[in-house]
Amino acid sequence: MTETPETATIKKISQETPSIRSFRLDFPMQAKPGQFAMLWLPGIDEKPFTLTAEGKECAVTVQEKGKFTKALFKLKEGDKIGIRGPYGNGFSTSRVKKACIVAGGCGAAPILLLAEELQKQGIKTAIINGARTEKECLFAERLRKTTHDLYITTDDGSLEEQGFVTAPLQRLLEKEKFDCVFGCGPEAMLKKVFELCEKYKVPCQLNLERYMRCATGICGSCVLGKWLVCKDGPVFNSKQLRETEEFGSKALLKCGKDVPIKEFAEWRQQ
Amino acid sequence: MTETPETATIKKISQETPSIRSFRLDFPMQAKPGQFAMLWLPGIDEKPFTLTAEGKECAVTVQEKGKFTKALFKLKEGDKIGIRGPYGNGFSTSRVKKACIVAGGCGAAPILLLAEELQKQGIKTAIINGARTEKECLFAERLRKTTHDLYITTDDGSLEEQGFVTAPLQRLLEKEKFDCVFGCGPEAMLKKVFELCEKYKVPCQLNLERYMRCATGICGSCVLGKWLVCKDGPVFNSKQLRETEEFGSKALLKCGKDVPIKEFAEWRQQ
Amino acid sequence: MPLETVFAGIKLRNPTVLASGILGTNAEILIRTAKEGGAGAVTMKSIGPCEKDGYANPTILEWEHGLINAVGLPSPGYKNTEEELKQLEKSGIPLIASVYAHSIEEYAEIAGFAEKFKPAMIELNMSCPHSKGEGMPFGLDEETAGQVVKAVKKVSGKTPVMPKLTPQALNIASIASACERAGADAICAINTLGPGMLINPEVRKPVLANKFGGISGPAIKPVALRCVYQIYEAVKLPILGMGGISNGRDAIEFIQAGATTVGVGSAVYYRGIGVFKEVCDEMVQWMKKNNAKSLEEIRGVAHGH
Amino acid sequence: MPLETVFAGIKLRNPTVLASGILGTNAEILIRTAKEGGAGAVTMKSIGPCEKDGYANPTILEWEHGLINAVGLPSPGYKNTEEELKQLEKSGIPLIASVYAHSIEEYAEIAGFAEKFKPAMIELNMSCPHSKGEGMPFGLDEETAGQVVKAVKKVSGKTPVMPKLTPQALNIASIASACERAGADAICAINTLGPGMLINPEVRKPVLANKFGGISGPAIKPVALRCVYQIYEAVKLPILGMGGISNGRDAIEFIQAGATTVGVGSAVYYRGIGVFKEVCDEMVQWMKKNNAKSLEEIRGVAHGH
Ligand SMILES: Cc1cc2nc3c(=O)[nH]c(=O)nc-3n(C[C@H](O)[C@H](O)[C@H](O)COP(=O)(O)OP(=O)(O)OC[C@H]3O[C@@H](n4cnc5c(N)ncnc54)[C@H](O)[C@@H]3O)c2cc1C
Ligand SMILES: Cc1cc2nc3c(=O)[nH]c(=O)nc-3n(C[C@H](O)[C@H](O)[C@H](O)COP(=O)(O)OP(=O)(O)OC[C@H]3O[C@@H](n4cnc5c(N)ncnc54)[C@H](O)[C@@H]3O)c2cc1C
Ligand SMILES: Cc1cc2nc3c(=O)[nH]c(=O)nc-3n(C[C@H](O)[C@H](O)[C@H](O)COP(=O)(O)O)c2cc1C
Ligand SMILES: Cc1cc2nc3c(=O)[nH]c(=O)nc-3n(C[C@H](O)[C@H](O)[C@H](O)COP(=O)(O)O)c2cc1C
Ligand code: FES
Ligand code: FES
Repeated sequence: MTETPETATIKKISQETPSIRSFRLDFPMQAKPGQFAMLWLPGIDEKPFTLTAEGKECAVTVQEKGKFTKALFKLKEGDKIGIRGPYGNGFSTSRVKKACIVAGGCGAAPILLLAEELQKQGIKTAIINGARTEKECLFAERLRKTTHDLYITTDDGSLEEQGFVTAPLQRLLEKEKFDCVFGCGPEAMLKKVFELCEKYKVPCQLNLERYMRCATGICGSCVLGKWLVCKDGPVFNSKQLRETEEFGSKALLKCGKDVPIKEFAEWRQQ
Repeated sequence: MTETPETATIKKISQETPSIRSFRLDFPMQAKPGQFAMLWLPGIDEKPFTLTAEGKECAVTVQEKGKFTKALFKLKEGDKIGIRGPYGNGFSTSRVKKACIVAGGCGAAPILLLAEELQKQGIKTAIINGARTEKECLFAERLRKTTHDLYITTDDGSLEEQGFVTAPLQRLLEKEKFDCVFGCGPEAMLKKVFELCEKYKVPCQLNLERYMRCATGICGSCVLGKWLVCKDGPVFNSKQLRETEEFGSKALLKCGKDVPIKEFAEWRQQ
Repeated sequence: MPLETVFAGIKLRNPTVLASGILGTNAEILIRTAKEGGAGAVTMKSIGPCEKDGYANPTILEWEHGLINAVGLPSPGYKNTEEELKQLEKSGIPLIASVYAHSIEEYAEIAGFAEKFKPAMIELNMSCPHSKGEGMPFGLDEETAGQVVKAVKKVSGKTPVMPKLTPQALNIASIASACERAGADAICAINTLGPGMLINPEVRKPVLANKFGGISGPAIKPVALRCVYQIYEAVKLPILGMGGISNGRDAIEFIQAGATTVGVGSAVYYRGIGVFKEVCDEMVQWMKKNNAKSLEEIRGVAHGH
Repeated sequence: MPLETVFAGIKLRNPTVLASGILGTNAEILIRTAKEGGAGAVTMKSIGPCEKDGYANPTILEWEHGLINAVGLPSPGYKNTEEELKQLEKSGIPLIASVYAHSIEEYAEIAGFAEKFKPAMIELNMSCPHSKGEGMPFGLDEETAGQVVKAVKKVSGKTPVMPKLTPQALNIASIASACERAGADAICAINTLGPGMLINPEVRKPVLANKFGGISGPAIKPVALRCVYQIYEAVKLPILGMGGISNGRDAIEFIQAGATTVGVGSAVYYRGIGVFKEVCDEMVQWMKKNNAKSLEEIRGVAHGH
């Protein structure tokens, strides 16, 4: 066992939206939907990214934001990158017969693998995918292939329904009975999804993010209350979330300072 | 893999001759005849001893000589001892149909396992066992069970033929054709056995000794010319011995000084 | 029962202690490490004078024979740890507050702050090998180490003080003696060894962002064991021994070398948060099999002839 | 061809060097290590001033992540090595004669003796961590290290002189600089790390007869790599890097850190005497796969940005 980055070659870069690209890597990784890998750019940083393809080759889907992702976006097909993983627990689909997925923004990354997995298992799935605007709507075409029940919301109404993902979710919960609601996206959104699920007594599994260092459950950088997001998560179920005051409310900055989730989100936008 | 001594319990001590005892240990070790183990007496020393039983339990047969063996002889059944092994190559019996074993003194230790192995494989074997005097003759009874062809020599004639093992060996080589002569005992004796075998063009395999530290072929303490006795040996074949001037002539002391084999033998008697 | 241990006056259910810098970033995870994981005591991530991010990633890696880390002592700054310290005080779990600083005065300042929350103990990290100007320099020299302990003892009230030493010190036993003379109540040994470095040859570059990092885990066990053995012969203080402890048998070895309590850090990587309970179970099994009635009976037995 | 290396003026078939204290007890085994094993150069077991037995056994053990040894620098005494040195001179195999001593004068005396047999190089072992008063004390301090080199350079004629340094030095790069200023022709790093100790808990005693021993093999690789990296930035001299090299990829890492040649010691335990040939094959394969045309091209590339 070693837990140091290995080198992988970028085989294909696809522009998914104006700010999001997928990077397909010549690197085998067996993973469940919701698991992630650590990508390393020597001299720059190492960061966690959800796997959006797995098997003989793997892929990640990344939104351009800060130092690391800007550097990543400069790379071309054929360039090399460091990678280690997979990490985390991923979504559990066992005993699920009918599912709903709610995804928002770039947090939608794990949605594709998850939707494909549910389709493969023949699980009936409704998908709600939210974005700021039509152009930033991730994976819409590919998701359509996995379900007949796709709902898209945009903040500005430029595509389909205007508003947040929570509106179609509430309508669905009102009339249908799901075995599980799977969620990924900004924590503020997930908090609302959780509250809806609690109200309608539907179990959920939500994919969360925290600042990470080791990714292997040792440094404690990624704590969410008593949980380690890298190891106990990044996917948490309703039971775990119920006992976790910090969900949707607090997070540690890189220095270890405990701040309100809003301050954390702002720090991430810097 | 670790190469540190483990603890074993002494299950049975048998007085083989006035100066030689066998120690049966509650310790599993799979070994070939001629392989050895390192025995550790904490605070005293660690020394190599040929295995004289192997399998679910193992045994060594030891002559009381210096500091280490004196301390060993003070132990009782039930006492504990450190052990690691097996080490070395052991005798090879492949393609041997008819064999002769020549053993002398306490160097005769490996003879028992070897004789039993040859018998098990149905290989016709003549055994020549030499000792200083009747009382010091090792394993005579047990050897008799493995062969019809047992020759015993004693320096003082107190048992069977008076003289050295080389006399019956020469008579046998004169009239019979062996596939291999196996030898163990003092190096001066083995040198004579080797010369006889060369004269009669019979391949031989001889069990040699040198001062040892690591027993794993790294420290070089046990060199015999270009060979490592602990790893390439302790059993060497005619081809190897032919290229090795040091056989029967030179050996390293503990400090690494290269001395005539006679001086080495005297140092060992100290 | 056979594992109950008194360490510098503190009663512990068992002698396993979560090492500093592992998990200990908030109160909840520390409480979980004790309750669910089974640790007899837990140590917070060392807290420093001010807010500090530490190094860029990668900061912590496993390299087959141990971990290497250059986290760079990130810290929320001691004043931002008040909530956590309060919550831990309330929990009643034996907490070791770990402190690092840039000067003798700062050590006293932070230790004085921590003391208000009545931790079971204050640990003085004078041994971090990868952070410039902090920690380690204080642990390399007898005089300085003694001064730090003396300054902290003035403000620590009844809370026992435990300097944490580095194996880079040429004579770790003399440093321990100096700390004892200065009034230390226990000694912790060892912090990570090195520094070391990893290179990824395909990338042709060092792997850690900081290039150099401290080594922990199985690779350092023999050095840690030697340090504990030497310190035991030099001081009368109880020792928290750590460095590469992965299982009960390792822990027994440290106790035979003279440790009273045993720290577990990297093994959380290898075996998960439940490693403390597992180590304890293995210790009890070992004791049964080897007729050791108590830890007292085997403490320090590897010494003498 | 791609592995041919010039090291301090000596032409080597390949950069692998048998480390001192491994196998090198007589001329025949050293010649075999070069011819059959494939080593580019071989080092004798360090020779000292007089006949000395070293410690009782156990002296060398494997403990899962490396070796530990306290052989205690046994030596036939340098005068008794004349036959071996002559035979090696005749063989034409690049030989590094390794020397340890108790004083600066003794280093010069023994080096002067060795020089008569025209070894490829003289190595000054100032770094053995387990033998009292010999070796290591000379390698902990810039001034002493420089004095040893200076004294030896006076008697070594054209034979290049290479001090072998210890990772226990708090600043190995400054020691290397001091040796460079004193006239050294190359630097060897590192000797064993520690010391460390093993305890057998069932026996309740230390395992090595000497209790403490130097650690080598996989466990020390990150420390060795860091030392080579730091020395490379401090001196212009070529470096013989060693410490935990077990395969071709490890060797490439040392070369990227700045080593010109790579020592192999403990790996003889793990892979046998043929390890040199295997390491060379693996290096060549690595170079093919990673488009490295020569060792020159990758030497030191891990430095800079
Ligand atoms: C489990 C997990 C999965 C993820 N999957 C994806 C994915 O699939 N696609 C994707 O685009 N992003 C993903 N992220 C986020 C990603 O790891 C980076 O944090 C993000 O890309 C920002 O990097 P950057 O370029 O802004 O780097 P920086 O310039 O370093 O980041 C900008 C700011 O955000 C802070 N920051 C960096 N990482 C985090 C973090 N994880 N949490 C909080 N703050 C942070 C930085 O310190 C800085 O202040 C995931 C994060 C986690 C924890
Ligand atoms: C491969 C091998 C197998 C062996 N098998 C047996 C066996 O089955 N039964 C048995 O009784 N003995 C055997 N020996 C010899 C044994 O290892 C001890 O050397 C012997 O018992 C002497 O130990 P001691 O009590 O005299 O100890 P010491 O007091 O240490 O020895 C007395 C003197 O002999 C020297 N000496 C010790 N060991 C050796 C050695 N191996 N070679 C040269 N000089 C040495 C000592 O340094 C000392 O000067 C074997 C040796 C080897 C190498
Ligand atoms: C990721 C990591 C972070 C650490 N941070 C600290 C720290 O903040 N303060 C400290 O005193 N020791 C720190 N250490 C050292 C450990 O507390 C411990 O002394 C060392 O790892 C040896 O124990 P181990 O082998 O069980 O890990 C850290 C170790 C690791 C691996
Ligand atoms: C059994 C043993 C004996 C050694 N003896 C010596 C010695 O006599 N002189 C010396 O300079 N180094 C000696 N060393 C150190 C090695 O030469 C080398 O520096 C060290 O083992 C690190 O390399 P490795 O990890 O490849 O073994 C010895 C090492 C071992 C394992
Ligand atoms: S990132 Fe280190 S514990 Fe999660
Ligand atoms: S005893 Fe060490 S090489 Fe044989």
